[in-house]
Amino acid sequence: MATDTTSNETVNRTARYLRKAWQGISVPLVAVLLGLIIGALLLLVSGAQPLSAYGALFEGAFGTPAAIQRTLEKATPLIFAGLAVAFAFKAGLFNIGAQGQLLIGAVVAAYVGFSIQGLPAIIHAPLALLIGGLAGALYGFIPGALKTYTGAHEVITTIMLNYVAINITDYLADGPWKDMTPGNIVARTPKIFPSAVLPSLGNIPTGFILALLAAVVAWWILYRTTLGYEIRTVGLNSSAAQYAGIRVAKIVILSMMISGFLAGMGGAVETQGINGRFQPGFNTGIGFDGITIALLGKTNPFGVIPAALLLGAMRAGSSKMQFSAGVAPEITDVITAVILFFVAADIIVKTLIRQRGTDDDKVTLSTGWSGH
Amino acid sequence: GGQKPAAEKKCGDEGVICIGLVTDVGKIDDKSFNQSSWEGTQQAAKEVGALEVKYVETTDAKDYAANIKQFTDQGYNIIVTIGFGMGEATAEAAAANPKVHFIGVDQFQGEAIPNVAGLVFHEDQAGYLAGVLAASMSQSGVVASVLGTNLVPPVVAFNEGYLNGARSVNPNIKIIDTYHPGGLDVAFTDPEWGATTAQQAIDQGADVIFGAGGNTGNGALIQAAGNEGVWCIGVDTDQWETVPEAHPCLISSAVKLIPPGIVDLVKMSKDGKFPSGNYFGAAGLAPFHDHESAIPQEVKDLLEKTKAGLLDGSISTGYNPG
Amino acid sequence: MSDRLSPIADDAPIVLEAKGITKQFPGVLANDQVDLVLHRGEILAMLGENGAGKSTLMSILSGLYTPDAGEIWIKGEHVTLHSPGDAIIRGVGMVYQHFQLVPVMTVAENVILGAEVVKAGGYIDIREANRRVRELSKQYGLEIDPTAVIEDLPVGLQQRVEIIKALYRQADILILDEPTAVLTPQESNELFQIMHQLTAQGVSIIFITHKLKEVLTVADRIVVLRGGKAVGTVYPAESTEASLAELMVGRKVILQVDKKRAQPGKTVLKIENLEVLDERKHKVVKGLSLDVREGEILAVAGVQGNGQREFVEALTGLRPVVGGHIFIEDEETTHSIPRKISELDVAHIPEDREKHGLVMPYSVADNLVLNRYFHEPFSHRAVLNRDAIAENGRNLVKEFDVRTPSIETHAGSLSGGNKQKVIVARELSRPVKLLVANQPTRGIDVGSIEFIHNQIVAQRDAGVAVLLVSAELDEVLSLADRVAVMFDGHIVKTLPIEEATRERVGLLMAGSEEE
Amino acid sequence: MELTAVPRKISTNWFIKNRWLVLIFIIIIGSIAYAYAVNGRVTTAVLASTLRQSTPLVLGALCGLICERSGVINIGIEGQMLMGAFLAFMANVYLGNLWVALAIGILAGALMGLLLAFMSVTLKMDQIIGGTVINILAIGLTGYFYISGLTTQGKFQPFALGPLAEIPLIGPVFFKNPPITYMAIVIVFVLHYVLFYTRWGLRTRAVGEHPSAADTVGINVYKMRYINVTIGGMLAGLAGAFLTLEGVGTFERGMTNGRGFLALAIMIFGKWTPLGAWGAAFLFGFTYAIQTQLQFMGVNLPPQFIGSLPYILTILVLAGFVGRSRPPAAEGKPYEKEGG
Ligand SMILES: Nc1ncnc2c1ncn2[C@@H]1O[C@H](COP(=O)(O)OP(=O)(O)OP(=O)(O)O)[C@@H](O)[C@H]1O
Ligand SMILES: Nc1ncnc2c1ncn2[C@@H]1O[C@H](COP(=O)(O)OP(=O)(O)OP(=O)(O)O)[C@@H](O)[C@H]1O
Ligand SMILES: [Mg+2]
Ligand SMILES: [Mg+2]
Repeated sequence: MATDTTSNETVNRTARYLRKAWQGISVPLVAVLLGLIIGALLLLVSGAQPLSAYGALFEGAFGTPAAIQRTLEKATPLIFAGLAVAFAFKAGLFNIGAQGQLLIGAVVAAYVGFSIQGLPAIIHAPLALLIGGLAGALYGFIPGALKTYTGAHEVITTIMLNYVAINITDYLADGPWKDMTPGNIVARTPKIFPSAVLPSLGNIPTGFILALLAAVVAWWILYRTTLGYEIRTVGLNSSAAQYAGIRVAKIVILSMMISGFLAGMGGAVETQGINGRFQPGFNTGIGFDGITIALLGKTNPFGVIPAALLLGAMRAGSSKMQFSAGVAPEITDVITAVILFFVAADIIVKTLIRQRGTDDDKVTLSTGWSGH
Repeated sequence: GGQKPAAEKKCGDEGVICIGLVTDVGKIDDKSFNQSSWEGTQQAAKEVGALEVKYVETTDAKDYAANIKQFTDQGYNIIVTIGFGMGEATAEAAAANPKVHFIGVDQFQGEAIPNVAGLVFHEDQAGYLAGVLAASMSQSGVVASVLGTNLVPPVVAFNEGYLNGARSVNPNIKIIDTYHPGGLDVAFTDPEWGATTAQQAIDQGADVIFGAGGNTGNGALIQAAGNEGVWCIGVDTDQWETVPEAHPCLISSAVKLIPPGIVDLVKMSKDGKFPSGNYFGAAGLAPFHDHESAIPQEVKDLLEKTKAGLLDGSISTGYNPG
Repeated sequence: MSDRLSPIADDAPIVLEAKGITKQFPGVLANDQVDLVLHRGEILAMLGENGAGKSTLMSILSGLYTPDAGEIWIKGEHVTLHSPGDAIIRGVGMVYQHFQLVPVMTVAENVILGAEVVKAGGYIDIREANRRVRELSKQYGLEIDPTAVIEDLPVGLQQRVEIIKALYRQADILILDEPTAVLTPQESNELFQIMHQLTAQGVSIIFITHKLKEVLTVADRIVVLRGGKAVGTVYPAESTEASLAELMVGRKVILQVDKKRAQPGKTVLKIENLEVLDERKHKVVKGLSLDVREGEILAVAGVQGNGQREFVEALTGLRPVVGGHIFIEDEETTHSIPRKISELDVAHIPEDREKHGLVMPYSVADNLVLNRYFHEPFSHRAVLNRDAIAENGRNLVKEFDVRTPSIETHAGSLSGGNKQKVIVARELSRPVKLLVANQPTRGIDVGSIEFIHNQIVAQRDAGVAVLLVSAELDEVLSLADRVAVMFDGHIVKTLPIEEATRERVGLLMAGSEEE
Repeated sequence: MELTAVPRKISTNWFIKNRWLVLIFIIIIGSIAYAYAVNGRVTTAVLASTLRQSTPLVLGALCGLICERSGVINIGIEGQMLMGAFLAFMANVYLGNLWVALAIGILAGALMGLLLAFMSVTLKMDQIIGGTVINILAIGLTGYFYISGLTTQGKFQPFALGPLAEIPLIGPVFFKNPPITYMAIVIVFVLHYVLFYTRWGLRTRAVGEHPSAADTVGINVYKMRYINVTIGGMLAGLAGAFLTLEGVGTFERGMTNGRGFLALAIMIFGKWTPLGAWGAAFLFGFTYAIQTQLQFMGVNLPPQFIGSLPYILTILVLAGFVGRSRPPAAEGKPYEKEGG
């Protein structure tokens, strides 16, 4: 059958690859465009100048090396949180608790950072990261174990544990781990030692590189290891997983722990790379953004990265937008919602750009709710 | 927000005054300290003839430094930063921009930095006066306070002052005080909690409610207004202006006068007399407004006496930070 | 059973007529210019391979699908059916291949759903509904408890509910899509009696099945579909199983399994006094004992619902055992987890292929390693080897003749027969000592059945111990070397195949005592 | 052949099956009676607070419940509540009539419900994403368009229901409330009745459990989902209106503060039944009220400890007593009318 010459086949394959790549990015691109257009309409309605607003937004996000750095800094925890939520989705778990796991990771990394003195940076920083991640994993273990052993639904328990995490960290920052520097009345931990700080490589935060790495590792685990095969099997059909000899309980707990680990790492990176300490109120909302990002990225670890960059850029640029164009930052939320809408409702976009697509990449989290 | 430049001059030029304001996490129109700081800043700008006056709202606490930088990059020479949370970012920005004057609202200065003035207030004193007023007005012998989170020192100061002030009038008074149990991010934006907590206190006999916690406290004030025979006391600014729904019960507010403090400091900056370290703004009670006649003269006298005592140090609020 | 050897019903008036029905699905022409006529009081059987387009045609007649072309005439009237509701008011009732019952609701609730009789404020008088269901069930001899919850009922009774549903709506054209696929012979016979009773009362029935015997006994007329086209109308009197099979598949099919005498070796599986509970904690396997030796097929025959499902699940580690012992070779596996049992070279073709057997969104290739992904060469040190998995997929697809566009195709989009082949391929392509096959050919066309049966026999001949669980008496009798009859949670009798006559096994299955 | 399945005797088995719930219920009633005997005023205050705090939660939970019963997951309750709260407030500001404002709040919720229905039924979008879109959109829109400094004429005030309000404990708690609280209680029972005793309820549950079964008996699945999800949105809008028109009287950005998500948890906790949700919301409101009361009593714990109480208690109750609950089988899955 294959009578084509080899070179012909290569061309064909390249063409097919390019077409596939275009199919992959065309919908998100058009969705972003539509998001910006609808945002512009709202801006016009409210009497603002869309072009100058977007100009400032873009400048604030990418205009200078420092701006780019801020975008990357914003994107970093979002990647971690997005990965955490996406990873759990793959196991059929809806982890609304990334926020709590992230907080715990952040405060514990701070503790490791300020309480241990004299370690070389090469050990101290990774140690704090690791322990922060593990703390998140431990916090993720709770809903996982509750689900397997008592049947308590993870959506409830993770929501509850978010509140508890806020309280725990607030208490620690205002109590036993409070910064006792004379004159300080603020609830916060002491500054971490320089050896625990994650530096920036030029304008690129180390944390961002770690986040990219985490995405690769998460993807690799999910799609290239037997563990990932088990996780996805449990997520898609837990009866078949059981039939195949997979220990569903173990996988559920482990998935929640890996998810928690990723979120905890996100918190630790925040502490060590940006804040330099834990302070209540400094890590707000990231876990919930993680849900948005996981969904924008179609629960694919690699999809999470552009999604987080998009959100990070809007967050980074919005103060410039307010400064230069007087536009309130909330408009970026509206734009985000519209983009998410069009990414998910890809029928609309595909009709717009006359693309005949397969249903393969349609986001469905059918097991994300009722679970097992 | 802000005003357009009038002339060809621009910020950073010799003799040009540009004032920037960075809010704490929250909005410029929070009916609370962000808002009154902005009002004070605008007023100060007018008085010193500033070329530009602008604000940037902080949406993420990690952006404090970046938001300040927006202004220093543009050559702004006076920057108002709001809230104790920004203290650190302000100090760092001050070190990097020694020529810029920073006014840190609510930022207690442990060590003086030459170009930073912490505009701080004796919230405990304002709270003390509110406590005296509350205890004096209470018929039931039960008063309450509905507060933002205890993580925020000024809130604690207000409350401690309030407790001791009330006890100074009636040692046996029953005081119900409650802090919002959620985290920092919701503690000041949960009026529903404020309202229901106030009602729970009222149902147990409280007849004066001190609402101190941004919108959370405002919820308590509005709730109190719906109950016959219950008074309420606002906080930070004169809430007669900001929460009209509370008029039926609002006898006063424990205020810290942020706007005049900012105006003073801006003027001093212009005159080359910018102070460093802590600059205490005035704190006390707002007018009684329509309830003037409802307050007995002896209560008014007592308040005057207490105020004097607090000023000369003969009365201590009992609040001890740290 | 049928004494109508001539097409008498052909003279009866036509109640339903389809002309040139065409239905295109993405990539498949499911129905291609199909014509169909149904007479009053007639039982019309439809035959065809898996994927021939039978269900599609019936779904069109019942208003679920809209045809791309063609006309439907019901009782002399040209109709356009926009929804099942349109068909229902014209007297067309359909019992779908996959039952359309709400599992958590009661029989009565399911029956009245969509045709509720309500009082003021939309209030449903459920007592009244129960009474009407009882009435109907008495009238047609379809005994059922209206207050039972569907998910607690055996499939045979669920099907009864479907029929009552149609009768409740006063259907006089009844379409039954593979009604006997999940029924035991006894249940099937009861169904046929009911069908005759209904046709006697003027109801017309279209009846789809893969079981050629049934067609010959109950149908008045037979229509065969192949590749979406109606390829012929024949009468039972002039047909044989072989001729029907050939018409269906387009080639000769060997219906009788051709096998040599068994050469049993040592005992592989030994079960002693096994006790297992069902979901509702009732003991449904009550002291079951049996053993299977290498090189033989032991068939467990029994009416469904006598504990077979729970028994197999316990045997394969999917369900806890509360009493007794299971030994596989010398190893006790009574409380072992599925992985351990599977690693003892026990293959398992599960009863519920959608639930246990396949991960629908996975590719065919991934499904083909579902219980071996952790082995070399499919993975090395916990890292998957995609190439090995793909190659395994290509080989098995070819070897087992799985009809799929590619190995990357989602298993969920395969037809039922091909899904089953994927499972069979997976289970038989590895070293096997014991093969546990539960209802391995349910709902599958004769061509595929032939293939799977041959595979099972080939395994036996290679020395594998085979435990076949089937409600299909024909399958049991043609495959088994020994027949163990299960009733009420235990094995009442084990017979060598020579002594296992259809009548004797049938009686034992029905619970009658011997001796 | 066995013809009769083992029937489920719901009435008699119910108490045994739910023995833990029953036990908890008895303990709670007993404790309340005892507490009332010891300190009537505090008990009344705490229970009144319980009811108040449970009202937006139960309304939100009912929103989620009616959506999910028809097969559509709604995690956009938070956003729907926020929009309801915002528009009700704006209406109150500009129109000055609480009842009109209430209607507009409900209408706002209905529109948000319609949006979710459009996304999940017509566009067949993943429902979790649809809900998330609504949440972000609501935060963005209300945040962007809120103008501060607006004031209203006030909020709904409690009124007593005649002699009922005179009953000790129960009277002041249940029969001396503002209108939306009464409405919430009525809605709980109406919804329970509708869901389990009427044609509409039967069809709704069928659509949520097995849409193709419903379709094959002529029930329009899409229409049922559209209507139910829209009604759900109205309930969320009502919950939002409660916040601005009854609970507080004013609007604040993000003032729902996660109540929509709590509502979701409460819906699951209540096992997708209105009465169950009410009980769960009540339990939740109670822990909130108790947490405040502990502070009132000057219990010397950091507020953060007391603040965690409701959540830890919920987890414990859920893990220890309530256990597994089974959601409507078809929820989350867009219904595709194959070949249609
Ligand atoms: N909803 C659908 N979407 C796409 N293709 C479909 C759909 N339903 C059926 N088909 C296609 O139409 C063909 C006919 O399917 P149909 O279900 O009518 O077969 P069948 O004769 O009932 O088979 P079986 O004996 O297995 O029940 C199949 O090969 C399938 O590819
Ligand atoms: N959503 C769908 N998209 C594409 N094809 C479909 C879809 N649903 C069903 N099909 C096709 O319809 C055909 C028949 O489906 P059905 O579920 O009736 O299986 P079946 O062949 O009848 O098997 P069984 O009777 O064992 O269930 C299959 O060939 C399948 O490929
Ligand atoms: Mg079929
Ligand atoms: Mg079939």
